[in-house]
This record gives sequence, structure tokens and C-alpha cells, in this order.
Amino acid sequence: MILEVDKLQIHYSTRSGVARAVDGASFVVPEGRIVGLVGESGCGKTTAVRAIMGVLAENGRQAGGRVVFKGQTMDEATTRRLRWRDIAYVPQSAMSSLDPVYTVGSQLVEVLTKRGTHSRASARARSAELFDLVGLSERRLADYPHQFSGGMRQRAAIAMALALEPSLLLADEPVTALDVIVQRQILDVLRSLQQRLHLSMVLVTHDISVVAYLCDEVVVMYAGQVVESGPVREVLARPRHPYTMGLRNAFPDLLSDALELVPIAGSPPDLSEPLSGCRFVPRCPFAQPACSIDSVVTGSDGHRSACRRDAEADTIRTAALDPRTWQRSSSFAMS
Amino acid sequence: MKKLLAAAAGVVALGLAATAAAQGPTEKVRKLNLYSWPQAAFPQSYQAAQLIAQQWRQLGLEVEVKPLQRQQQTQLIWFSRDKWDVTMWRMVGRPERSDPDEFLYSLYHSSYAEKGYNFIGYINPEYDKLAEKQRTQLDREERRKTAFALQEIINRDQPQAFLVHPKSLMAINKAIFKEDSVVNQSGIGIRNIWTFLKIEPLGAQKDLIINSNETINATNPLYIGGAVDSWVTDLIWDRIMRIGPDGMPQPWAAESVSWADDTTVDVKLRAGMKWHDGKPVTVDDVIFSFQAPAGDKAPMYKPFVTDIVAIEQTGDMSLRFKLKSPNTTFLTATLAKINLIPKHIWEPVLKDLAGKPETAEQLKEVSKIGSGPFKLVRWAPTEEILLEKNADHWAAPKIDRWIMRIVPNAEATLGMMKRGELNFIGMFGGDPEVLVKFAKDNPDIAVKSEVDIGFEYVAFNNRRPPFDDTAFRRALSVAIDRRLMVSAAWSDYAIPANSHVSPVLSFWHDPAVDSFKTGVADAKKILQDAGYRVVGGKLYYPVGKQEKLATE
Amino acid sequence: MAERAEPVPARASWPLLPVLKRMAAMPLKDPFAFAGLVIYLLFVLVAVFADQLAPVDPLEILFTKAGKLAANVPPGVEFPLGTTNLGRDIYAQLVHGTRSALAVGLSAAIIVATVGTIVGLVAGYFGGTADAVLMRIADMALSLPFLPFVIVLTGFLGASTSNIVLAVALLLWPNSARVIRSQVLTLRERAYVEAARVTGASAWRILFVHIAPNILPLSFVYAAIAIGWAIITEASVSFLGFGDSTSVSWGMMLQDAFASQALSRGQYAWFVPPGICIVLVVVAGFFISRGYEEVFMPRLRGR
Amino acid sequence: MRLVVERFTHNALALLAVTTILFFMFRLMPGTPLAAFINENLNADQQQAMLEQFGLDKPMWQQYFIYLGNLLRGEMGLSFFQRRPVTTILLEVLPNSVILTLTSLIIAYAFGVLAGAWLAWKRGSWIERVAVPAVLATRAAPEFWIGMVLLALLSFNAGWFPSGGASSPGLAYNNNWQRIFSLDYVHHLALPVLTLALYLQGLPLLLMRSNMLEVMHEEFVTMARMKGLSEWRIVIGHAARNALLPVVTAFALGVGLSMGGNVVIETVFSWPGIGRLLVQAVSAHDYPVAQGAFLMIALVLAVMNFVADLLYMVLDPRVSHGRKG
Repeated sequence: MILEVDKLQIHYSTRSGVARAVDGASFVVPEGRIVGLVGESGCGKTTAVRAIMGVLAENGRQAGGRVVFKGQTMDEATTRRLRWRDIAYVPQSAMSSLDPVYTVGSQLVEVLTKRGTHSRASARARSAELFDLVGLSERRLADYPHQFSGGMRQRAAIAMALALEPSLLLADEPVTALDVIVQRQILDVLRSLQQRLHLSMVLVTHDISVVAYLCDEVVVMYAGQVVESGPVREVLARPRHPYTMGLRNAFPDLLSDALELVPIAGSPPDLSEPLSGCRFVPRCPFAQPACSIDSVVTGSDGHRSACRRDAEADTIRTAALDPRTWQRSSSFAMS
Repeated sequence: MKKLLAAAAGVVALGLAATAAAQGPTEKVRKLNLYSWPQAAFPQSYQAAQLIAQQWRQLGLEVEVKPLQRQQQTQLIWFSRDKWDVTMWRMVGRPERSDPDEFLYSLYHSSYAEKGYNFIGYINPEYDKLAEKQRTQLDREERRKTAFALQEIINRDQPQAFLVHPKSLMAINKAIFKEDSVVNQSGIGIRNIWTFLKIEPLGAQKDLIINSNETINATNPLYIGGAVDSWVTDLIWDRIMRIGPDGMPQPWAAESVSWADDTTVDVKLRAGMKWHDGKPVTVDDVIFSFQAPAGDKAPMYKPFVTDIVAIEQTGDMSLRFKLKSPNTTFLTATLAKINLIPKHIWEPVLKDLAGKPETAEQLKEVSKIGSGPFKLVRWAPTEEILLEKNADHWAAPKIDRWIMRIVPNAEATLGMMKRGELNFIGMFGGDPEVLVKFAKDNPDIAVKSEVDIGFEYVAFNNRRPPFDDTAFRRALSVAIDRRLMVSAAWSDYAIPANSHVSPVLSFWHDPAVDSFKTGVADAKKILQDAGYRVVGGKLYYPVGKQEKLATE
Repeated sequence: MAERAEPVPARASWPLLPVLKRMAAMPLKDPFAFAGLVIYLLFVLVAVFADQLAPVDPLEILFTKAGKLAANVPPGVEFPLGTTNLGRDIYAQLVHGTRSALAVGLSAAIIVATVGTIVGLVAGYFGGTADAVLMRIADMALSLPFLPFVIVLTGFLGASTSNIVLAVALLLWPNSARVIRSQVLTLRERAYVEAARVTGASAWRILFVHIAPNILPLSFVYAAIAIGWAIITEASVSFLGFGDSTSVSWGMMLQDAFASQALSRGQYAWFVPPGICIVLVVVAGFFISRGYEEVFMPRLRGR
Repeated sequence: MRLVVERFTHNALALLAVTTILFFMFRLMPGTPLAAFINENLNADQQQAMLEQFGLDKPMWQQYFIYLGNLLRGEMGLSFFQRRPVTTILLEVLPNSVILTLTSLIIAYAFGVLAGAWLAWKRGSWIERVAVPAVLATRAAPEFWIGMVLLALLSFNAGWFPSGGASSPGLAYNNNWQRIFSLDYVHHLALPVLTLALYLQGLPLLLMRSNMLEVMHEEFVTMARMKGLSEWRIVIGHAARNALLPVVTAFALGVGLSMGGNVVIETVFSWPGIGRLLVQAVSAHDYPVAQGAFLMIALVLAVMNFVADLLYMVLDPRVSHGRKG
């Protein structure tokens, strides 16, 4: 395991109290694999990866749990040491994550010389190499970020992330802002690089089809917790948590023409309120009174689910394929 | 609504008036606008206007003080002479006004009523005749009698109400200059050429540093752009005569000046005078100096030479002026006024100007060569002007340099005086009390005060009712407590006035007019005697009198 | 945490009331804005009860019992701040000066806000020629040097308070017009405006019923700023001697104090209080406008 | 380049409009411009001659074009009182105003930028809570009043600074540069500069602070942190560099704006600058000088607006480097 996230707790202090953005989430990233971290926006997946990078917003703090990278528990000092050299990050919007007043090349050189051991000359050579690696022309090094198209910026961001040859890449919605065709290209770039450089990768996305296309493993998060995880094929073919089922219905399939899209009614809970039991209860067409008392994690062999009715998973799955099921948003509909 | 109320009030007033004035129709004296400078521009005068308005209201008049910016005021008072009632005004003292002619003649002579200084429109043939007569009287005693008569006419008619002759305050640093080496010029004070020539430095500081509130507009012997300009030109360029400390003209660049007859003046020039460039001053130069303004190239000086018919050289160093008509003011108004300029410099300049629309006033590079006791070294119009003593002059000054600093505010003036950045206050724009207290706190500073030739007054528009009536004018003038003016508006730095000839010109001032009695009660009596009535607290015209006005 | 809300919830119903409600509630959320409001209220009270607080006419020439001018009386029981060199009660001037300050400030603010809002609404909503013309006029007004223009205008047209207000308003409306215009540009693309358009509401109706209420807080911000500007400008112009002699204002007092050498006399009671009053009123406006900016202008939120 | 031309035309047109407004404002004011002269020596003919001399007898539109033509040649007519070309008079005082403005602005902006960045860094602390309203208060205080108080305290009471003017009496210099760099000039400059800088620092400070706060929340700053760059590098190299953009533009605009705003300061400190000249000319009704001074200030404003536009283009690659890709 290159990365283990264990019962991670991230709290934000807000005006209306403490929001538990990540509330005891655990997952692992095996070496050389791509793990998809999936969930609706606001479910804590971005917070989780940012916590790994050690760049929580001012009002956020790690309230519990731990992150272990290659056997070392990450604390402030290790984070500072490992950042970018071992764990790098591909942002959602490369536009806003590149400084608009410097050329892309000089920003590459900056990280290569300031964080790496490169001289300016070798940094320049390495930049060209990196651009080549992600399929950009070396000439574009002298351009400013705004002169790039969206896809090119994303490639540049990937080049930036690969600059110091990290072993783990955290990609936060790397293709969300792009149109579908460019999305494919970037995903392909990521896949080929991952294979060539034998990278491990966490891919944060709300788009389950991206996961299907690229990932080996998937971790489904809801309201700061992991509700289901396992190998992609397994989880997508036989989801065992109603949320995963709903999520799958809500997205078009990148590979096949999808059926009708069915959104999950309602919205994620307010994380600053005290919550107990399964947090999906209010939106779950299959919830039972016991669901709101506590939650359990079941399953083995890597495919785990946090649904109390895990035993009935197959029945529920069938019911979940019917769009009408999701229109009944009221709780305890099946009970 | 407002109109309705006013109409209602009118009806009531009319009713009251009708009962009181059973003899016939009568009309209320309309509301008077007393124009003034804004407080910011001239606080004393504004204060006086407020006090006067208070006193006039006691007569049953409606009075409103209306401050006007200078532009609007001149436009109204000077260029729209039939459109106003009453305004605060002032005449400033200048050395050449030491001769009473200017005030005696131009303020009240009917020929000036249309466009000139008689803007109040006072028309009195008797006055005209006497004013013309005094000009021709070469005998001082005779002329004095006429001057007295003129002052008495004005006292009787009160075409305007004189308020005060202000005292001007000046100061020197007596640690730097010998205090008794300054010369007081009557009606002007210690800021005069005599002081600048005679003042003695005590120590190493031989620069006299004087302030001015205003910028110097020009240093041009053929153009005066403002009062301060003349202080400077005075020192650079000599004149045939100068107004002495006693206010009388005395020969300066001349050994003698004498009347050969009523229209002939003989001048004998002082020998050995030199221009600042070293060339000698000749009779030719002098004649040129009086001919130069006669053309159209120095409009400001032209009026002073129009009386001259001819100038002849009568000897090596002597010349003779022939005048059109007898003119007693010739010495003051012409010989003591025209700057002597070097012909070798100015002749080509004026020739060059001939036929062009420009005049000598607009010359970009004016030659600063004169023959006076100081030479111009440097001039930065908004900051300072620096003159150096002309050691070769026959009346060479004792100071090395004369520096005038432009200091627009009184606050800074005192600050600089304290820090030694000034050592002579020649003009103080602030509250006199502050200067006096300043001198008390700084024993090195000596304050000198002098009553001014100029005066502050309330000008009545004699052209229109109610001010066309002498009794009314008299009453309004009597109603003004002059002592209150002195104490409450001028903080005691002024003396009461009732004449256009300042008491400092003691020879010409008629003491008989000084006993002008004031008081609201007396004023009311004058009005009553003239047939005015007060009804319901408002003043009404005598029977039969009606206001006929051009519109305001 | 990165979420930035829209300035006003977009809903199809008439937004005026909720906007007003939020505007009224704002000072309670922001302590500075609250302080600003309190300062304003105090000055308004002083202005209203000026005659009771200072029964002496501020322009009256005062005399001592002995009949002498009551000049330069030091602060004491009878005259809390003393008298001027020409015998006016400084305290009375200070109190009555509040009236002219508020009159100048409020009238300028009302004109600026009204003109700025209408121009901004029209230019932003209709676009095209109207927009181009109005914005060019605004540019022109903005390229006039502010204080010099006011000085020239009052110096030559006459030093009345209304001329000063006029000049200030003439120069300040473009700022608010520009910002409001850009706000209108975004608002007019909103769904609820679109909806109103589809239902056939007239342009003016959309403009004044649906868009204008959302602009109100912005107009208010600029009005609060204009109050300060107008008061400072009036003070500066009066200080330079182009003020209205017939009314008492703080600027006038400062001019009088400066010209009458209160500085070298050390008459601090004459020139310090009016300055402090100006600072307080103006800063109150800044506080309030800042408060509204933070609540209603999303770009500035969280600063 | 197209943008440059566009901005230039834009500013030039605005200036032309100002000129026109000004011209007609002066001409349409009540009263003859000659009201400024009351002189017993002027009879009707001489007054007429004077009108002709100043070209005031011609029809208004003709005067307007003559005026514009002259302006293009740098001529602004003659002063009513000084009888010297207005241009000369203006150029005499312009350096003083420029120096006063620039010195105060540079000091104000240097301080404001640093303090603003510092306050942004200190956000949430009590220092910030006190400093922000204090800075707002300095912006609310009339400059002339601050000047008066400083004069009373530092000059009249303490005697540390001269009470006005730009130089001590009677000092001679070979040229203007020598004068300007003399200790005496600096001594005279100190108090007005202090007053102005105190007033001017508020804008860059608040601007810098809020820009910094905004930029610190930008994703690229977080990214820089993820990259493990040093805090110093992040704050100075990235955050401040970006936050500075609008401040630099504000500086250029500030030069234009405070040239006009300095009118009161120049009066309080008797500083021989263009603002005081304007005030004097207006109160003396010297139209040509008032008009010239006003135009000069408007010109500086227009030029600086243009410079601000240019600076923005140069400094922000988003504007200077067009979109490719």
C-alpha cells in the first residue's frame, strides 16, 4: 500500500458551528493503481485529498485519524518534505492554479529549481522534456497560462505535477472543466503516464463514468464518509450501497450510450448538524428505521459497503434500476 | 403659499399705513440689500456690514447683507450702476494719493459718474466746480481752503457713509535692524523707499526680507499689475520726484523742480546719475521717459502724461515741461510717478512694437535696467524677488539685498518672522491683535502702526430712491456707530472716518467734519423731520414720494 | 468555503421587500456599520435639536456686558468652546454647522444615487446607443479634475451651497453609474429576469420592479460615500474662501480659524472640533458603505 | 497596439471635451471678464482696446477655435495681470507641484503597499481590527485640516519645520535641479509631503490589503503551497506580485488625481504650485491663468489615465499577451 487513509476526520469551523467535512473516512491506495474517489460535490472528497497535501483552508483542521504514506505517518514535517517530491497534485482548474503573471515555463522552472535539485539550465531542459511527455510543444513554455486552451492547461498542470517524479499523484477532478472529447484525451494521457511511470494515483471525481474509464479501484464517499469501496468492475457491476446505485444512474456512461439519467432527489445533509446512523437515510428509497441508528461496514475482499441492508443488495439493486424508485424521496419508503 | 402670506401681510400693513397716513398715499421703503465681500475675503468689512445692518434695522428698515464674490460684486456695482442700493466699499492708500486730488476729484466729480470712480452717481455742480478749481490752485493755502470746502459739502450731503481709516500694521525685527532707522511715511507706514534706503543692519544679516501677501505680477517700468508691483518698481527705477515721508512731493532725481508759471515746470537734473549698466543718465533719457507712455504702448501710464504739451531741453542737465492747463497735481501725479527709463534700451524695443497689437505691457523680456538704488537680480513670481543694492547710487541703501517673499497667509507670515525667514512685515493680512501679541511674546519684534490714507465706507447709490434723498442718506450714516465699527469690526486698529481726506494728511484734512455725531435716535429724528414715518415697525416714505426703479 | 453566493437570492417574486429587510438588518451584523449608523444618528439628532443645544445664533455678533465685542473669549461656562475673533460663539457654529454638513451631504448623496442609479440601470439594461452615450458622458465627467472644477464653478458662478452640491453631484454620479451598470449587465441575464421577459413584462417594468430593487444596496453604498465626499469638498471649497458666507459650515469655521490665525493663537478649540466632526461624519459613511459592500457585493465578501 | 490607440483616442477625446466645457464655462459666466480690472485709467476706448487685445471682441465660436489652435501650439494666452504668457507662468510652478505630488505618492504607496500586505497577513488579529478603521479615518480627514494641525504642532509650536513656501529667502542656485535637490528644498517639502502622504496612504493600503486577501485565496497560491515553495516566495513572488497590479494602476491614476487635489495643501503650506496658482487666479479672476492651470491639471489627469491604461497592459500579461491556443 502506498497510501493508507485511516479514520480521517477533517473539521471546518464555520459560523454555524463545526462542519465535519470528512468524518472517519478510511481507504487505501495500492501501489501502481488508480483509485477513484467519487461522490457528489460537498461529500468531502476534495477535502480529503487536500488534507493529504496539507493545504486545508484556514478554518479547517485534521481532528482525527491518520494518513500513512509508504509506511510513514504524515505529520506537518513529513508533509512538507514529501510534498510534490513524492506526492503531487493535479488541480481541477489549471487556469486558476497557474499564476497568471508568469509564463508556464517559468513556473515549471520555479518548482524544479526551488523544490527539486535542478539548476536553471537543467530545469529548462527538464521542462521541455515534461512538455513533450504530456504532448505539448516545447515552444509553448514561453506562453502565459491564459494563452493556453483548457486541455493544454490541464496537460501543463500534469507536467507540473510530474516535474519531480512523484510516486503518488492526487488528481482532483482533472477533467471536469473540459468538454467530453478533451476529457478523453486527458484521461488517456493520465493513463499512459501512469503506466509508463508506474505511478499510483488518486482520482477525485463526481463523475462515475470517469472512474469506470480510468480507475482500478473506487472509493465512494457520501457526507464525509466512505460508503462503498472495491475494485471498479466489481463495484460498478454490482454496487451494494444504494448511494452508489443512485450515483450510477445519475451519470451517462462514457463508453456506452446511457439509459435515461436519474438524479437522486434531495441534497446531502448539513455536516454541521450532529448526525447518526447512515447519512444517506433521508434520500434513500430503501432506508429503514434502523438505518438511522447506526451504520455498519460489511464485506470482504476489498469490496466493502456501509449499508445495513447489504444482505439484500441484489434485490435493492434491481429496484434501483427503475427510475420511479428514485422519485420517492421520502424516507422509509420501502419499510 | 408664501406669496399668499406676503400678500396678506401687505394688506394688513397697508391698512395700518392708511390709518397712520391719512394725508395721502405713502409707500413702504423697500428691503435694502447691503452688498459686501464674503467673510473669507475681508472679515472686517463683512463684520461691519452685519453691524450696520443691525443698526439700520432699528430705523424700521429691512436690510439683508449679501456677500458677493469679487467678480459678481464688480459686475453689479461697477458695471450695472443703476441696479443696486448700497454696498461696502474701500479706497486703498497709495503714496501718490498723499495728494488729495485723486479722492477729491474722481470720487465725486460728475464726469466720473458714468464710468469712473464716482460709481455712486453723486452729481453736484457746486462740487464739480470746486473740485476742478483746486487742481489749478498752485498756492497751497488757497487750495487747502477749497479742499476744506469740498470736504464740508460731502459732510453735508453724505453721498456715502465713511466708516474708518484703518491702521496698517507693520513690523521689523529690531535685533537685526536699528529700530529708529526706519522712516514712517504718513498715511503709508514704514514700508516705503525711505525706510529701505535708511534702515541700518546691526549685525551680519544685511538682507532685508519682507513679505507680500500677493504675487508680484510684473516688474515693468511701463506697467503696474498690482499694488505690490509698485513697491518694487519704486526701488529699481528713479523718478524726478518722490513723495516724501511728509506726503509732499520732493525732488529726487532732480536738484530742483519749480513752477516757472501756471503751466510751466522747470527741472534741473541731479548730476552724475548712472544706469545700472553704467551708462550716464541724460536729459535725453528723461525726455524719452515721458514721451514713451504718450503713445499707445503703455496704456496704464498714458493718462499721467496727457497734460504735457511739450518737453524741452533747457540746458546740459535741465529741462522744461509745458502743460495744457494749470495742474497742481502734476508734481505728484506725473513727476513722482513716471519711471525714468534708459532710452538706449527702450527706444529699439518700442520701435519694434510699433504697428503690432501688443503693448509694452506684454513684453516677455522686460529690461530691468533702471537708475534706482536697487538692482533686480532674480525674480521667481510665486516665490520671491531679490534686489541688490546699487552701491553707485547717490542715495545708496545700507542693506545689501532687499528680498520680498510671497507669503499668502498671515499664519505663515508670523511663523517665518519667528524663524527669521522674514525680518520685515510690510503687509499684514491677519488679525492685528495677533501681530501685537506676537510682538509681545517675541521682544525682538517691533510693531509700527499708521493710519491709512485710504478708507472703508458704505456706498449709497445716489441715483435711486431712497438714496437720492440727502436726508435719508444722512440718517443712515448717522445711524452707524463709528466707534463700534472701530472696536467691533476693526479690533481698535482704525480711526473713525468722515472725510475722503485722511487725518494723516493733516494739512489737507478739514477737522471741522470730525465732529460728526452718530446715534440711532438722531437718525430717527432726521427721518421724522424729513417726513418719513414708522408704521408697524416699518419705515415709510414721506407723502407723495414713490420708488421708480430699473429692475434689480 | 469557496462558495460565493449571488448578491440577492434570485427569485421571481418582487425582491424589494427582502432586499430592504436585509439592508435594515445589515448594521446589526457589522459592528463598524453599526458604529457608523450611531454616529449618523447622533449628528442627525444634533442637527434637529441644534436650536435647543445651542440657543445662540451662530452668526450673531456677541457683546460683553460692558458693551465690548466678545472676541476671543476662552472656552468656559458661557461659551463652551469660546468665541471667534469677531465675537461669534464657536460652539453654536459647531452645532449649527451640523445642519449644513448634513444638508450638503444628504442632498449630494440623493442626487448622486438617483442619477447614478437611473443612468446605470438604463445604460446597463438597454445597452446600445443609450449605453454608449451615457458612458461617454460619464468618462468625460470623470476626466474633469474634481476639486479644481468645483473651485472654478463656485469661484465664478457664486459661492452658494447649492452650487457646491451641484458641482459635487455633477462629478460623482459616474462612479456609481458605472458600477451599477455592470451589476445590471449580470442581473439582466438572470433566470428570473428572463422569466419576466418571457411572460411579457415591459422593459421598464422589468427594470424597476425586478432589477432596481437588487441594485438598491449598491446605490446606498455610493450614497454613503457621496455624503463624505460632498462634506469634505464643501469644507475644502469653503476653506479656500469660495464658501457661502451666509451659512455656517465646518469648512467655513476652519477657513475662518485659519485666516484669523487660530493656529498661532493656539486656539485649538476653534479648529480641532470642526475637523473631528468632519472626520466622524465622513468615516461613518465609509463604515456604512463598507458594511453594505461586504454583505451585498459578493466579490468583496470575506475580506 | 490597437488597444493602445483606442485608449489614447479615448483619453484625448475626453480631454477635448474638458477643454470645450471649460472654455464655454468661462465665457458664459455672467459679467465681462474685464470686471477684474477696475481702473480709473481705463476709458471706454481703452476698455475696447483691452477686449481686442485679449481677443474677447470676436464671436464666441471664433474665439473657441482660436483658443483650440493656440492650445495645440502650447499657447494659452496672456495673464490679465502679469501680462506674461500663461504657459510660462504654468511651467514655472509645475515642477513644484509634480515634485510634491510624486514624492508624497511614492512615500504613501511604498508605505501603503507594505502595510497593506502586512495587514492582510495579520488578518483577524487585533492589529487589523484597529488599523482598518484608523486608516479609513485618515481618508476621511480633510487634508487641509491635517495640514493645519501639523503646522500648528510641528511648525508653530515645535519650530521643526518652516511654516510655508518652497525655499528659504535669498538662496541662489545654478539651476532648478540643484534647487530641488538642496537640503533647504527638502526641508520645506517635508511637512506638505507628510500631510499628503498621510492622506494618500489609505488607498494603496486598503487596496493592497484586500487584493492580498483575495489573491491569498486564489488556487495558484494554494498550489504554490502544495508545491512546497517557501512562504516568503509564495507571499512575495506570487501573492504580492498579483495583488500589486491594481495598486500600480492606482498609483498612475493617483498622480493625476492628486495634482488636482493638492490645491488645498498648496494653499495651507503656501507651496508655489499649480493648485495655489489656480486658487489665486480664480479669486483674482485672472481667467487665462485659471483656465490654463485647470487645463494643465486636466492634461496631467488625462495623461496619467492613459499611462495607467498602458501600465495595466504592460504589467498584466492577460492584457498584453493576446489569447493564443
